[in-house]
Amino acid sequence: GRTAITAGHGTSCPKRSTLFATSWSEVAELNFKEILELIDKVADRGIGAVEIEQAGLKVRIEGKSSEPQVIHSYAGDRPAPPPAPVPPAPPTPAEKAATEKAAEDAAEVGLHIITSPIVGTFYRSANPESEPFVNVGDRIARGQVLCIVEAMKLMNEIESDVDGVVTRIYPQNGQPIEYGEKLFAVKLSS
Amino acid sequence: GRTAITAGHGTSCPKRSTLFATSWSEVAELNFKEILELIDKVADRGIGAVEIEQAGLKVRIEGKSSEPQVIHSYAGDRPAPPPAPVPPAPPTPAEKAATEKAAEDAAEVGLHIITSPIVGTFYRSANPESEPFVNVGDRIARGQVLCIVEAMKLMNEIESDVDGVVTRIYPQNGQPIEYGEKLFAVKLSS
Amino acid sequence: MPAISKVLIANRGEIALRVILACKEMGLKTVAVHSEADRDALHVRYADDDVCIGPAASRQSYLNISSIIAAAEITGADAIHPGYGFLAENAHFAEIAGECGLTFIGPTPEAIRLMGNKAVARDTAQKAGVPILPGSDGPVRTFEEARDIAQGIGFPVILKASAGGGGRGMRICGDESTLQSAFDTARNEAERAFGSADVYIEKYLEHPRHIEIQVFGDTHGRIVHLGERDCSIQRRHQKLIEESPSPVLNREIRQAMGDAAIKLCKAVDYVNAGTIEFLFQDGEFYFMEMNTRIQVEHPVTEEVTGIDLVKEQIRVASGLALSVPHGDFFLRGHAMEFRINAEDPVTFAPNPGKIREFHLPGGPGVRVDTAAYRDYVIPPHYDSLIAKLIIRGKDRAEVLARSRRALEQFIIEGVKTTIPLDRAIVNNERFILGDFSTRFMEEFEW
Amino acid sequence: MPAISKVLIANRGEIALRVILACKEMGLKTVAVHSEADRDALHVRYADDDVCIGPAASRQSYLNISSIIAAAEITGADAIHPGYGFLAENAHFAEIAGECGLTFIGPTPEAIRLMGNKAVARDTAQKAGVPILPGSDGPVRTFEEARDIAQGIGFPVILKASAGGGGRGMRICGDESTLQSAFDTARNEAERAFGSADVYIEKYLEHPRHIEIQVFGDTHGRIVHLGERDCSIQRRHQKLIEESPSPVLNREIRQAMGDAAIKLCKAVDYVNAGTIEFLFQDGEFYFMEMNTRIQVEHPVTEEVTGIDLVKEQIRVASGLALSVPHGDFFLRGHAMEFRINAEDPVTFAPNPGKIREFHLPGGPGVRVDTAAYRDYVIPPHYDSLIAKLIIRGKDRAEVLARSRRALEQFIIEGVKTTIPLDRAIVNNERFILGDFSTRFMEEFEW
Repeated sequence: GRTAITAGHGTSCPKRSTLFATSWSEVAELNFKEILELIDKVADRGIGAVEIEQAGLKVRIEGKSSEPQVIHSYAGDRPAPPPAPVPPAPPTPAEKAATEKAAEDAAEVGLHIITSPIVGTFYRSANPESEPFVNVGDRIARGQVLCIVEAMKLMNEIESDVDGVVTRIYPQNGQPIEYGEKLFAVKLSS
Repeated sequence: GRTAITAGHGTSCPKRSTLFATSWSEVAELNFKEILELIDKVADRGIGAVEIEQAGLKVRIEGKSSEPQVIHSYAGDRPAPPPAPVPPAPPTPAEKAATEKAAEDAAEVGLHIITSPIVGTFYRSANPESEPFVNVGDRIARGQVLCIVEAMKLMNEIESDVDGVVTRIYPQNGQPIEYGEKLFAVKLSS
Repeated sequence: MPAISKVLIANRGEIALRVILACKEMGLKTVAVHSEADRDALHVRYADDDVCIGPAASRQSYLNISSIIAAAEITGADAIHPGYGFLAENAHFAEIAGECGLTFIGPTPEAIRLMGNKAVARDTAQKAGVPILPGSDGPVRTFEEARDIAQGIGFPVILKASAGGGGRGMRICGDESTLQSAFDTARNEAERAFGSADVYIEKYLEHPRHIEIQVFGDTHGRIVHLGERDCSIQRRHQKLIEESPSPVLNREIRQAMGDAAIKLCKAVDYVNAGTIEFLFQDGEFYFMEMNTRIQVEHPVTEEVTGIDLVKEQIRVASGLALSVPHGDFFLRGHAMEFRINAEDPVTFAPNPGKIREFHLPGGPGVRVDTAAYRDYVIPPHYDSLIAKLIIRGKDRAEVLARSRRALEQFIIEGVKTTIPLDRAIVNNERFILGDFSTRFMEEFEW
Repeated sequence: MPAISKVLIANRGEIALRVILACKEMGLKTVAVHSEADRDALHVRYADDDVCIGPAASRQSYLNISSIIAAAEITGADAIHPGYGFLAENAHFAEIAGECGLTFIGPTPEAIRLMGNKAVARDTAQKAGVPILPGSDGPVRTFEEARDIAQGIGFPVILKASAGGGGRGMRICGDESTLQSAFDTARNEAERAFGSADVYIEKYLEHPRHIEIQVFGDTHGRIVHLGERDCSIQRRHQKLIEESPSPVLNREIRQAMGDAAIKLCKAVDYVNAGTIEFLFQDGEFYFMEMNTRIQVEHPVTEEVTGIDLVKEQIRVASGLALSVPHGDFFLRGHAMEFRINAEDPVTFAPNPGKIREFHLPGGPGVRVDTAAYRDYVIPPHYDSLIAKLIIRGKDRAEVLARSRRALEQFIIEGVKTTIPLDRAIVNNERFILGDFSTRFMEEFEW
């Protein structure tokens, strides 16, 4: 059997800054927990400042002043910081793989990331003999099948939700992937 | 039997930071615990500053190199809400009694503190009928007996290790005292 | 049955970690599955493999059967432990797992299905000669039918959803007029909550105790019971404190309840861990329902029997015989479990958020099952259980004294928890005397 | 004996907290004493009263008898628990406590004194018919005397300080020339360490196990033993891992050792908790020494007997009879203790400092005794024990498997600890087989 699943917008990873801005507009009233979360976010992302004004409420959070302020400086010219010493098995895995993500994130600025909507095995072609659905550099259109994710013997076709050019294919053919895992980077047609 | 013991220098009390004195619990929207949490957050995350404005309330917390500085202002004389619940027995007792110590410390600047070199019961006089060894305002000399600390039926005379004037007597007569507990404040002769 | 070498745990929180630890002790590999909200969860950290199976909402992650089965496929897991809650009593899930060649660590889909329907379970119990509360034989369709039955067994009576649980669709009726107004409400609630409007009617006990029997069957036809747990301290059918042995059971009644539980299990060829819930009042016990899974409160039984129930589940699922010794069964000492929920202890409103201080009690007789840690952020999407404090001692008096000091030692800050409530309960005179029913919390003041 | 209502704990660290928790369970008030370096210690936090008794140096605080007695006086304590170490085996302290009307929770000053001198203890044992290692009857004054004895019993032999312990003043001599050079060194060391140059000589066993019997006497003349602890995993006479039962004792030898231990206790009218240490090799056991206090490793016995030894100490000190059931004694399951020291696991150099991460293991069969917590600063003035991990299971295999996963779960950061060493040991083949002697650590490579 075949199931067509349209990839959702890459909102799966809460740590990704590209999509961070949109979620704020959904916030109706900022509560205390959300302010704490904002502070974490400002600290985690090395943001310069965040300012939010609502009726009767104004919140301003300024990032660390002692370090050079980082305001979405994804230019990639800053060398990656040396990896922090990794404790044997810390119970708080918050900073897990933070540094390696940073370099990747920088390269993804302005790109649309298509993530996997399901768990399974990634296949670039319909069967071992056939050509890949897409290659890097290919122009793709919304609704076009990009790959197959096999789960429970079902071959699930993953379709593009945008028009653009494929700039990167993340998984290897035959690789297991989890929910939300990056599949394709797409430079959107302008 | 009688034992003469010379009091040691009063270095027993760990230094406390001053001036947490103003009550944050008067703030209306944010409660006291939440502001404490914000301060922790600013300090923990090395944030530059957090500013929150609500009707009649403005909170600004600036992170600093060593410790967070708290600047607050609020409009009007609001009645104080009930104090925030105190956790029953936190395992980290660092902040124990910080505020009450602060005022005391301030008053002791430039004074010599005589502390108890032993554990026992504090007596101001040799026996219930006799006059106290010293009173506030008395000039005392090095080696002069200031009080008795009874321990294991022994009356231990505590002598002064300085010349000066007694400005304060900390324990009440008959009060149990521990090692290092403050006995007398002495203004040194110059 | 195939040997098990790699277990996927289709759950989260303390039970997921509990199962992982059991697997580690047995030398088995583990796969954690998690939602996007649980990336920092401890069960993810301690498993050999981990797979993100969906967004925070349970329906799209921990209840997403195809995601979970796919996660087993891509990680090479050969068995699934469902924990409790989520898919643990979903016969369809157990069935699909089996069809996909995965060993389901639990009962057969048939047993889950049989016991999952309360009316069928009740019927099965009755046929097996297990005492049940007098009431309707299966669903009642009309008020008139309900009224006739109620008059036959005498008021008060209770209406319950046939497919339900957790209090929804339940109505207590003290007289005929209450029954009249409650009948349609209960049916509507049942319809909305469980997709079936069927309700049945039973005699209502006014001060029963909730006493359940832990049962265990293996694939070689052996079924044993491991004594009881008294779970009468509940709030709105949510258990708060459980203990074993029950302060009110004597050897004869325990034996009778154990025998009844085993009879029921034999009637459905039950395999793996299960729990038969009874109501107990005035020396009589009545079958309530069967839970076809490991229970939250299973540690209580572990502490008084010395048997690791989760490891036993895995043993049995891999086809081994029960390791429970043959011969006379007895409980050693006493054990009590306190569920520590991130909730306001007065309103029971969930209180998710960041744990700022997390200091565990220790010393003799103290066990803590938790997947929380300091700086852990409790996500708002799931249930509020963050730790279980299990106290063991030579008798109930020692357990009470030890519970008091352990609850005093247990410090959680940053979120509200039920610890203050537990502290109050262990100092309550009626609790200390063991003189309470399931209505204890309704009357409890502190 | 007077009833006890308020107990001063003349100790610090985990054992002080352990005693406080026991007192809380018994409804007794507690007084913590502490040095200036221990203001933030947990035993201070959990006690009802606390008294600073001196500066950081032990000699001026935890060994300062008059300060401690005065602290009891000003707080109204009526009993003193000495813990282990510090003043626990100081007969003078026990005596003064008694003279000041305080109940000393431990043996009589006479028993402490008798057993504190090794030569006297050995002599007492010999007279009681307890097997001892062949050697000198009391101190040997000259090399010639030592040589004659050594030739009589055969090399290798060992020289030991009569008043000593902990390895100081000890010398192993494989032949006469080694004995000649070691004799004066041992005497000098003994003199410096214990104030007495007296040494005695004994047959030296090359691959003995250290097996000790827990004993308990009450004031009504009853003395029992509670089985053994195998403490063979030591480094420089510091125990690292202890377990019960010993993997090498059978029922008969256990019985014989227990009987011998009881005989010795009866010879000195022993009251309260004590430990008789034996060396065990080739099926024979030899009395080594008696410790007249609760041991660091007492939880191992608690886990296999279900008896709270500290509460039992307090019961017995207040004149009550032992609560240990009469009749056939047996150990249930298996238990193992890992001492977690803040030390470099390779060099064993102490590593005091701030604990930056402190995550405890949990789940079935896991007990942690500790007074440490995250952000606690371990002071450099005292011994480096910061936690004891005690694992219980139905048999040694389960305990080993559980130990592995619990040691993996146990995270301490900020200071180096012996946890990595423990992890290596529980995966060592000889340790797994139970095939080891006190020389295990000398040969251990990782």
